[in-house]
Amino acid sequence: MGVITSLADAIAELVHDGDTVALEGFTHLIPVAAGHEIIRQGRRDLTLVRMTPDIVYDQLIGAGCARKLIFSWAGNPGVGSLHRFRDAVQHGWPTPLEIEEHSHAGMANRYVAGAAGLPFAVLRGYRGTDLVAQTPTIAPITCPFTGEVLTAVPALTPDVGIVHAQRADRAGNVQLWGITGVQKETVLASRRSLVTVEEIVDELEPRPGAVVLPSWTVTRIAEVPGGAHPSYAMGYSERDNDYYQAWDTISRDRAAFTAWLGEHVLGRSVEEAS
Amino acid sequence: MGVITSLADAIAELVHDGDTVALEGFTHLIPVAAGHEIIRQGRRDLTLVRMTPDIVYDQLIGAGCARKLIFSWAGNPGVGSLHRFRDAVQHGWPTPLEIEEHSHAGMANRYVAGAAGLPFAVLRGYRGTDLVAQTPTIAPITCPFTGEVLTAVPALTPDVGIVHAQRADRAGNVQLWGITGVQKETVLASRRSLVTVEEIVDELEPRPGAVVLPSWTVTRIAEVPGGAHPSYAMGYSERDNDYYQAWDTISRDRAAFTAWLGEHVLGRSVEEAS
Amino acid sequence: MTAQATPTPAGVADWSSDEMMTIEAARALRDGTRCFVGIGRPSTAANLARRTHAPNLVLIYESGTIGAKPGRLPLSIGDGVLAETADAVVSVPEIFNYWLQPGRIDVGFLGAAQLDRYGNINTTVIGDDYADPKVRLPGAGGAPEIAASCREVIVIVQHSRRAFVDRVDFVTSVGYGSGAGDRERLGLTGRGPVRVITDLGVLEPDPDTDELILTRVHPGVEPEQVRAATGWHLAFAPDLATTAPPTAEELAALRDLR
Amino acid sequence: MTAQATPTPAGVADWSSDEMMTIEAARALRDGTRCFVGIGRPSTAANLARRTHAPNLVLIYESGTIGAKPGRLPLSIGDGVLAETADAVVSVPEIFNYWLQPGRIDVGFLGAAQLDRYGNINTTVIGDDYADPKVRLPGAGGAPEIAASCREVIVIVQHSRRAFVDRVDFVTSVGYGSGAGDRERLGLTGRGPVRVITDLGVLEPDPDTDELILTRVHPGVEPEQVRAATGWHLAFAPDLATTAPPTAEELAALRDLR
Repeated sequence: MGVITSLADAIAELVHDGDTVALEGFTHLIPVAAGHEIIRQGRRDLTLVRMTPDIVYDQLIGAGCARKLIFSWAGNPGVGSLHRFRDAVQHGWPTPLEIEEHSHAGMANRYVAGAAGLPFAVLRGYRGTDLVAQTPTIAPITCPFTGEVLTAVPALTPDVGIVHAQRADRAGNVQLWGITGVQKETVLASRRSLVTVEEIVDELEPRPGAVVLPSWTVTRIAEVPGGAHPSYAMGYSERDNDYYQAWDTISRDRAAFTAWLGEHVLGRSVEEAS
Repeated sequence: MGVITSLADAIAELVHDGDTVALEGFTHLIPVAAGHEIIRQGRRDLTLVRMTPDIVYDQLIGAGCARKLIFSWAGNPGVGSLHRFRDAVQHGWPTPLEIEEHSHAGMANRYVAGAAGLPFAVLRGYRGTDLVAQTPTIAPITCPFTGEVLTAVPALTPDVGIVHAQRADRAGNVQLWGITGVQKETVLASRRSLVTVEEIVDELEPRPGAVVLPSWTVTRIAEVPGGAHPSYAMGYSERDNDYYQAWDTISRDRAAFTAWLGEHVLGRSVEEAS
Repeated sequence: MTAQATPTPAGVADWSSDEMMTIEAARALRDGTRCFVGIGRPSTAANLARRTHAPNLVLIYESGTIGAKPGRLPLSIGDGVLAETADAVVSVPEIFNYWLQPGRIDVGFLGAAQLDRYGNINTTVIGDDYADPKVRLPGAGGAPEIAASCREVIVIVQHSRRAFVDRVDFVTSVGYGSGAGDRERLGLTGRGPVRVITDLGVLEPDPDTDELILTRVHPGVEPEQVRAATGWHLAFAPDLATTAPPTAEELAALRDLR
Repeated sequence: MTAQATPTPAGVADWSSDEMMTIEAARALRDGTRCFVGIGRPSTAANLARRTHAPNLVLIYESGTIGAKPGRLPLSIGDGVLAETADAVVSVPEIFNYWLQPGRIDVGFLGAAQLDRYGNINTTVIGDDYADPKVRLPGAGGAPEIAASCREVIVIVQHSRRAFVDRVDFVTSVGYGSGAGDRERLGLTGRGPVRVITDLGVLEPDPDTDELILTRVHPGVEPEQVRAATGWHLAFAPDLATTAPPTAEELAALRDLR
């Protein structure tokens, strides 16, 4: 538990073809380097889970790693569409992509149920929307005390949960701060987990707003400075907003995307890429 | 919202005869001074809610403020029984006390449901215990996806939620740290809320592990230094373990308790008592 | 969102219709209001309001930042400046469960790809077939529950027949469903979309039917021009008014923000 | 809990039966184990284990402190020293929902007012009538879900016919219910009470029936003496053994802790 290893070894050990894999990080601390390593290792038929599939999922989908996407908002934030995602959904390129679509509140609660060892979560949500008819993992549930009808969603329990954090200590305890999203829930809900970190330190001094994941809750840790780029790691890096803008052009065209993938992901080791 | 006032005014304004009132604080930050002010103001027929009714609830019950107790563990922690609670349950002194009994996990989830605006919460709990037959607010619920049977408990939505915290700023934002228990949930689940604080400061500098309740979530704030005594406020005071020991003797005897109440609560203003 | 260089009608002062829309949206936020803010125009408008007439506006972003006071316009919903300046930063599950769901938020601020006469919003797919869409949009995000649970919803969207349709292709977020009474039947606790602010004017629900009607036009815009840009026969309010033009202070604050 | 001055049997070294019980309970905790600790004897035993053979024991208290490393014996379940030394401090709902409920905790450490032959625990009422009890006890606290969800449960209780009853007056926390198979039927995910440690010896569930049987006596204790202090006809394990006496190191560490 909390074993420190290389990113390549961690992905090889934890992520297998056909797995359900969640890479989380809400704008902040997105584990992009881990996603690139999954592409480099050529994983296939993955069910990818993520509230906000953005650039790294566009890349995974365009590289043909995914069979299915479970999500609540698929876009390039502040820029526009995810062209590889759209191409997969609308034209089945490079492979057809099955989708299971939720709202943020529903996805967040699905992780909560997974982290809590419950088969489902209850929320006020979805009622009156057309999502109910399209998504089988949305069901009505009646309060046994008041008779009120609410909505149930099933737990998410990914085979592998991957997040990026600022730091870990040598014992494998992880610390992250700033916008912490659903990272704790993702790690706790997943059967296996990987945390990439900006740095490994001797001691995690307490910080305001920090979430700590004890070593025994994490399977593998890899030190990957800049591993969240083009998203950011508060205290370590700034968001690369130009990259998000540039992605719109690169991703619009299959050939441009394929060239980019060859040059920037497949043709590089993790050390070169970060 | 987050209006700063005196403890006496806050209790007079917020707590009415017949109300459901929750004073929370898990060993740490117990709002004892607020409980004493409720006794002084002679409130009656209260439904008192608390996971761990301890000395301050023994005092409220012995003083005749309560008609009903909703709880999960009623004892003098590390010492033994609550004698005023037992006298009320077993002999109806000074008035009969109805009880609604849960487990900690159930109570915590009832507050969560209240804070989340849901009518109920779901947990793995109570199954096989005799609590199910005695407590009507425990019901089975079936997962609509797996068919598994779990347990539902209804939301707690007290009329008044009262907690103690280390600090508030002049705008009425509240900050507490250390063991924070169910305090956030209590304030968010309650229709009205009171936070007593060790001190009011110009600025709440961020602290590791701190919970912040924005001003607009709190109805009234009162500065009551030492207001958690004999429990403690991390960074301000130590737990008075001798008081817990001494309470065993005082509370065993109705006359000794009544004398204590007259001398230490009824005969003192809040300023003298703290 | 960058300001558009749309030419303004002759005789009207030097501002764009996009600026008018954003300023009008900012004005809709009363001081002290708790506002759940989406990125893009809603965030620009909310931050403008905080710098002009509503310094105590409480900005809440779905990234978990409560009471953010950014000194510059945040570039994403999870911009570091939001966490650094917030009263509290909570997890994403908590922001939805403890803060949005119980109805603690006064105003939800949404955009839309399509919006219909009952204020229902589509951000999922264009086209009749969900499985084979004409255009795949980003999807729901936080919008369905913002639309359901905020006490009021304000929508900002550019006016066009493509966006303003008789019936949305997909109901991502419920406005008034198929009309008055539907929200109650669905158990939606908030009031629904009380105002739709566009680059041409302002639509509000008819008090009886909850159908969106034109209550205001922006300076220099003709009511018929708005009707022409709307995919249903847009009704005009009997007391149809004209929006006050942007003040110099509002324009300066908005341009400074961008 | 303070050490009792119970006289030890003649010929046995200078320790009390209470010390033997606590030391034996500490020994039951393997190093690296995640242990959900109640206050009183369980906390003393767990802290003793951490200072002797199990320095990497992970102490988890229901107050929300995970990985507490107190330098002195905590005086309450919410002692400040637990928060100050913990790897993480979480809310009380979180400790139950994210940490206990999913089965992340190896060992739950409980006490009992009454315990029956199937390891069911009563901490609620003594007497047949819940509404009119002979003795009102504190109630459930965290115990029902600790008993349900920890991978294993260890119970520490002083041996007497009053405590060890054929059937508890009230099932606060389920052991093996009415026997083998009941936990599965109830959907309880943990294994149940694998060991009951008393001041006289150690009881463990019979592998076939899950009835508690005597597997060890402490030094100087006769098996019949344990049976006489038990409210049902206590069976003896075929390989009934004797507990190793406390070592000088164990005793010194325990006394130093108190």
